[in-house]
Amino acid sequence: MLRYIAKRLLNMIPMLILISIISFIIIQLPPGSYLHTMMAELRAAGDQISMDQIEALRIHYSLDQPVHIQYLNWVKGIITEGNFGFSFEWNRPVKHLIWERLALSLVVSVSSLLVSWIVAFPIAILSALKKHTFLDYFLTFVGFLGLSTPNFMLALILMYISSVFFGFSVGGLFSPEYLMAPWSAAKVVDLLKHLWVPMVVIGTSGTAGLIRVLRNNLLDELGKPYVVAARSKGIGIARLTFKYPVRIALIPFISTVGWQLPQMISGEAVTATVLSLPTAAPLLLGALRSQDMYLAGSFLLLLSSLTMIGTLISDILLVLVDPRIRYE
Amino acid sequence: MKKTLCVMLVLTMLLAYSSVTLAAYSEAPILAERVAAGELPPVEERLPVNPLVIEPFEEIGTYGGIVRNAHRGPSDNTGYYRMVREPLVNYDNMLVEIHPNLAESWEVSEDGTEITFHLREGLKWSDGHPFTTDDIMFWWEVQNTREIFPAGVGANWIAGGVPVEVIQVSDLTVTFKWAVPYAAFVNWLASGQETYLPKHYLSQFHANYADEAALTEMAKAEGYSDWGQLFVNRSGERTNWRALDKPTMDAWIMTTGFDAPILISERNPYYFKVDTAGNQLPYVDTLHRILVEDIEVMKLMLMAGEIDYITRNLWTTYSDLPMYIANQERGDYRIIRTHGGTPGALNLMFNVNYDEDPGIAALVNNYDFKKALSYAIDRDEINDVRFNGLARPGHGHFHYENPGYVEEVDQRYIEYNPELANQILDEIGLKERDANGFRLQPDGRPLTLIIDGSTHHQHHSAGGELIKSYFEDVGIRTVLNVIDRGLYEAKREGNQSMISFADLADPLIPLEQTGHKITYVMAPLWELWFESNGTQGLEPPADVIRLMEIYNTLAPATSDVEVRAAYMREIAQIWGDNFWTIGTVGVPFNLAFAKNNLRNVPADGAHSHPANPAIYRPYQWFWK
Amino acid sequence: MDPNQAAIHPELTEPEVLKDAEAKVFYATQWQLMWWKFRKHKAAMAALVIVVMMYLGAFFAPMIAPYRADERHRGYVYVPPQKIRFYDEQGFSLRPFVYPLRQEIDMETMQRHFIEDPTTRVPIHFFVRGSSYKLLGLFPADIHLFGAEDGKVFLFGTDDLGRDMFSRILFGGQISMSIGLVGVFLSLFLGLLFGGISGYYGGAVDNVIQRVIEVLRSFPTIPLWMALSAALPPDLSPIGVYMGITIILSLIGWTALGRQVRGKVLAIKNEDFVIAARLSGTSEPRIILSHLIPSFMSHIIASLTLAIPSMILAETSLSFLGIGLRPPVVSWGVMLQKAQNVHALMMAPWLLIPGIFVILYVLAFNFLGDGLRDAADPYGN
Amino acid sequence: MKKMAPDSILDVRDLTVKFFLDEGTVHAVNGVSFSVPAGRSVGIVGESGCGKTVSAYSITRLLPKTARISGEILFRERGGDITNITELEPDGGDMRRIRGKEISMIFQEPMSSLSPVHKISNQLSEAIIQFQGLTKRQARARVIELLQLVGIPQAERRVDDYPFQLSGGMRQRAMIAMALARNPRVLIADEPTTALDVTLQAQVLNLIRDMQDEFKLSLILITHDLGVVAHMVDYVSIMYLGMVVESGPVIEIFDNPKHPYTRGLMHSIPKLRGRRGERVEPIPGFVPSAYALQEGCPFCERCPMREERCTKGIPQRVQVGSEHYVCCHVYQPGEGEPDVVNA
Repeated sequence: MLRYIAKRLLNMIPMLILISIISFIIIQLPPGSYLHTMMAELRAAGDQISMDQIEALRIHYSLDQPVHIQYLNWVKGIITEGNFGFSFEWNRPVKHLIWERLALSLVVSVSSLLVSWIVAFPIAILSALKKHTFLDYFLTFVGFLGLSTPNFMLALILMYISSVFFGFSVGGLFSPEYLMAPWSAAKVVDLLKHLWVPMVVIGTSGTAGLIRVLRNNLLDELGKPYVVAARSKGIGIARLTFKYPVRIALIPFISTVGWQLPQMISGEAVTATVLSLPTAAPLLLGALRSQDMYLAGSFLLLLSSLTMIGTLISDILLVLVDPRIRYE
Repeated sequence: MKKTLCVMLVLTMLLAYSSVTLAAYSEAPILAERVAAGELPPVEERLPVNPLVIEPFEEIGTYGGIVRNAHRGPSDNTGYYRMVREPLVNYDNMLVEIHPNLAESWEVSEDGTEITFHLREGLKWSDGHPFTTDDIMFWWEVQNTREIFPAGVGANWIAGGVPVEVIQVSDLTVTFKWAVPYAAFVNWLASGQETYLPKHYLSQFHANYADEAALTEMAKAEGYSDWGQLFVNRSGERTNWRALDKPTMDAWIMTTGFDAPILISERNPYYFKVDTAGNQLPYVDTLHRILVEDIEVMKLMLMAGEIDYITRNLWTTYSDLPMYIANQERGDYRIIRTHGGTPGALNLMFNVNYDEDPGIAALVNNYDFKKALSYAIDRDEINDVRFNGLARPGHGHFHYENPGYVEEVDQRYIEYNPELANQILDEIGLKERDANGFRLQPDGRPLTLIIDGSTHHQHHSAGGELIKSYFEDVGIRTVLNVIDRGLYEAKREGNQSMISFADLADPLIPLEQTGHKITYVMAPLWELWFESNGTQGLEPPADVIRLMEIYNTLAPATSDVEVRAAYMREIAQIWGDNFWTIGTVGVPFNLAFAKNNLRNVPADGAHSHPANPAIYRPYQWFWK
Repeated sequence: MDPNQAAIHPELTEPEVLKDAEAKVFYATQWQLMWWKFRKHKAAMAALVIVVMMYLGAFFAPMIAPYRADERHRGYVYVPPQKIRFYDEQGFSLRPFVYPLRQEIDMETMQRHFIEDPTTRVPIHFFVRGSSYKLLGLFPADIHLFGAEDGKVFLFGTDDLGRDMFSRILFGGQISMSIGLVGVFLSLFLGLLFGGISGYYGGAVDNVIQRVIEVLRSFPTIPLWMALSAALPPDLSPIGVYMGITIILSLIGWTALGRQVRGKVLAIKNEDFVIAARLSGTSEPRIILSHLIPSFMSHIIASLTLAIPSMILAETSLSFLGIGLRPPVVSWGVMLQKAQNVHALMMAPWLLIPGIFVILYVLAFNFLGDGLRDAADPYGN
Repeated sequence: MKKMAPDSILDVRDLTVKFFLDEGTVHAVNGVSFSVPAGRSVGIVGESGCGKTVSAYSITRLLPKTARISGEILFRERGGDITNITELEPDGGDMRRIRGKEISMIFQEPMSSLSPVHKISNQLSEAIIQFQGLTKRQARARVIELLQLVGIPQAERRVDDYPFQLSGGMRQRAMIAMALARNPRVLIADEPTTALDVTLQAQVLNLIRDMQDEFKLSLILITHDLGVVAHMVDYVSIMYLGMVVESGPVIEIFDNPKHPYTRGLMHSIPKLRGRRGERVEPIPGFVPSAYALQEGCPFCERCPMREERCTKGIPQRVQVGSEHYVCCHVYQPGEGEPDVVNA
């Protein structure tokens, strides 16, 4: 087991290198650079900037160097000093900006993931056991409805409803009065009041997929001879369903956790933009827009690495729950 | 004449001063508590010898409360600056008169090259440290520090090719000496430019005063590459202009950062202004700026009553006006229309240096072609569908209330007359059409106009669709290309743009914002010629050279409104003769929102980007 | 072989009988079986009907739509969906009609009101002459399915420029519903190609392709799209942007299919008949392809069906972020861009109607895909 | 109280099973009757699809929900009471009490009949722990004992294996152990050797016979292989298309087969030996569809002795020996012994 994990970790190194290169290429792809954004902002503010100044800034930000040198410097900083570079737009080291946001992103994504699991699990089992009944169709329909509704639309509508009809303060994860307050029971309640919107929005889009995977797996398993064999021993249906088919149907389900994460983060990106959540995504999107390259690149790198770790975790879980893989 | 005005103003102030010194000053209850607890000296000792007396817009207010505002985070930092900044001198709320502020008085030398400011005596930073001309000298030192400003001092501090010379005359007197006459420097400062930094605090981060090796180490430890970046972070110079822990002269002291969920500012006990009853300002204890990244959320918050005052970010959302009005009762706010606005929304900037296609290049420089296109635009429809009829058709470089406004030039060729447009286009050799009915270039090649817009401006997309259809109605194939702001700027700079949309704001101050000169003509190669002092780019024609002369030397030399207005009319004429751009419509006002019981917010005010909303004097707003 | 013997060998004889040229019949029966099973799936059948109707609607958009997509109606900005009436105080009318609208702008509230005039009826006629168009891009015509000859009819209201939402939804469907198809076929191609190569050659090639797939799947898609679409040349024509977005969507979308194909190829590679083919010198890839396609076809169809809706959702998300298709191209995503603000929600909620079509389309395709997969599954039921 | 033959433990009477599917109604079992004397063994033999497995599943009520059962399956409880299994809820408490404890089953596919992700110990001890109230340790000891009993070497180690770690024969042995875990009185073995290699088949069959002796089991052996039943069972019922066409003591049937179908099967035995997974040596023609009930004798299409009357009316069961019954028009009362025409 340990050897397996070690091997997988070792495998991740070339992948991470590849990811960092792709991240860097991606942020270099669009024409222009942050300086153009800066010029646009200065112009909008009525200031002006001369060619000499632009050139000086280009040198100051090392934008005059070849791309591969910029890349190597960036990677060197990350490896040797944990320095992810400098954010032009925020005028701060990237590392000061990302961790808190990333943590909140994880909170929102993982809690959405949990929500979609909690919702998908009973629905899938119910609709598999009650296959081709009204309940099955209804639950499947509800699941698909969540999948079909574009995230941003759902987010906007829920935000609107919660503001106009329930009077909840909109946007963000806290009401203004709790934003700066220390943690307390009231603050948690307030967080939940806000968190439900992104959780529902992001969760619903993934739920349908989970329901489908689990339901189909379960239907496959329910027809397997070992279920009949277990019944022939006199074991009750509910008991054996949970002990055997559900357990086995969960195996491919677990393997989906890894690749659910990037989907959740993408879903979170759009939702967080609409809902103005202080998570990584809006910052990343803003950085991509303004070509704040190190900030954008670092986020891409870290988010993708998170996904790789997520995949690794789900593979390890898979090994733990499926002896067939373990003994291969 | 200006000088006399200043002296008179100072005299009035002195009179006001003498009348209030008789009464004892009052202070906010929370400060009184701190005084009682021995944490603060009494108010008399905190105020300068002669505090600035402010007459409230409506009435004497009461202390306390929080004013909630919203912003979009660090990139939106200028909004905070524009609300609290304290320049040496200040405009009134209509941008007409200049009042003393930190400077009690000032003089401009006869030749207009030397401007001398006399600081108020006994001014104190928010930490109680005295404010003197040392802080101005330190500021200038910082501007000239390469590690902090790698590109050197900003263009605004250079006139006639030579940077300003800052001369410390005494602790309270400082002179700005220019190589060429620059009387308008005072106007520029008054619109909101600060020229000081807390030397007693920031010198510890500057290598001229502290050990460079230690500073560098400190910078590295915090993730900065050099001490310059560290200084930028501590001073906010070049970035937010405000920074945590940095002493300030503002009415409120920032206690959380720009990236905090709420930027919270608490009252400055050493603030140097009092009302006419001798109450130390500000009235409001705390400012909140809530970080909201999405403007739609901001609107919802406003309408839910969660924002007490806002103008920035929502000031040009004209098409939402029906919604704001419909939700006024729920949000308990009033809508203030400030003068200024966006006289040119959706202006078509023709790139006169465009050179990728000689045929097109000739057309974008063809007066009659642009005249025809102008006739092809149905401005009434744009006004109706985009601005609910609130807009005003015209070419929109100047607000109609601007003294430099020339009606004939602004209203030239703005009638909707597609027949005439077609006739002109036929006449200038664009008679031949392709199978789809689109006009061909005289040499038979297809003719396609590409208009760039920026996603940053909400009209560019919807309004652009209208423009496209108007042009196609008269047979000009048009491609609309609304792109991200950075790309849009990169295209313009790279001389790749054929035509682009721009929204023009008019500061109402004649020739104040030199940066906006770009709005009169789009010509990247001419700009390059000016910026490279004639070594690169293309030499512009005489009209443009005259334009730049007015901008760079003639107008700055004088602060006489009449003279400047005359220059402005000349610019309008030059523009009219060349017809570089086509305007569509503009909205003569901007939007601001204030809670109904937030008082002393002026019902009328001018809107200018650098000055607004500080000229509405937030320090004398109060909750009634 | 003794013919009697053959007759009493039912299992063994089947392939013998079908050996020559009967393969088609064999597959056909497989398809028939699928169709037969599919038909039982009522939700999938309903979904099929909806999908077909939506595509027909888009296909015949110029005819069905009463107006052109870019046709503006002065004085009819933000008209709410109109009520189609058969009955009013003047009695019942077999021909549906609407009331003419008069716009009033309340200068106090800046609100536009559209006052119905119940004294006149604007009858809705079918097969009326209107603006001319080319049906299927070929046949000039000016007949529209319905229209109000003496007035205006806006089934779903109008947008901020006074354009008929109903007509725009139909035209927008042309783009939105084809971007999924084009994108899906491109990713199918990529998936088959790389999945096949990966499974067939194995070894280092497989390893590289698998790593690439893993890396592609690790990137959060939205930022990846953002960056890639920002890299599209800014001067691209609307059609160019359309193609670019499609390519980007499929560049990222092929990985899932690629993995499945690889697995299948690996499995088939070790089947007896492939080994036999290799020994007999037949081209191995050919054998694999000829066995892969039929045995995998149903699965491919099902997963393609499920991939199409995710393409359309991606398109709307991209357009929402302002990096997808851009006006004046009409797509559902572009239309929804106008609905993504509070103003639309409060003052003109009908701008969200394209969203209902997106939901309907995605929903229908999901049920369709479910039905297809169930039908294709030999062990189902 | 129903009446049963005094020595019977299980009496199946006129069992009919129909499946109501969307495609139509499948008449899987049409009036099957047989009885299992206590401690004896009964073989049910027939081609795939003849309804033998459905009959077996009916006894334990493990059929899918689409199945409708009628007729009687009488079971004599330990106390002597008689329960009609067809009247019980398929997954109700009474039925579950009978399953495993009274009647247990061995299935065709040992691999798929065991959960792939649970250890042998877990699957075998499950019912013991749940129903006999043994502790985990006691149950484990019992499982090892059972495994030893069914001849699994190194049972102490094997008990912690997963099914996929065992060989096919071992798996079937484990299945048998699982079926015997609660000392049932009736064991139904549904094609227990079909999935096994030839060499293993005999071993497993011998094991089943040994276990029958060991546990005093009444055995129902379901198979398509007439050869298998010859030395395994006391009585045999031959099924064709949902009906028992002939039944009787195994020696009687082998010595004196009456029904043409039985005869057909007998002829196929030598050829079939050793061919795994293959069906009975073909009898001319196809098995008719089970969707439509035949008007005449179900076998008449393929019957070498077909006569006019065979197409009209289903043949009655007639006694042709002391315990030997046959369903064939040829043997209807009043008819003489017909000529046997060998194909």
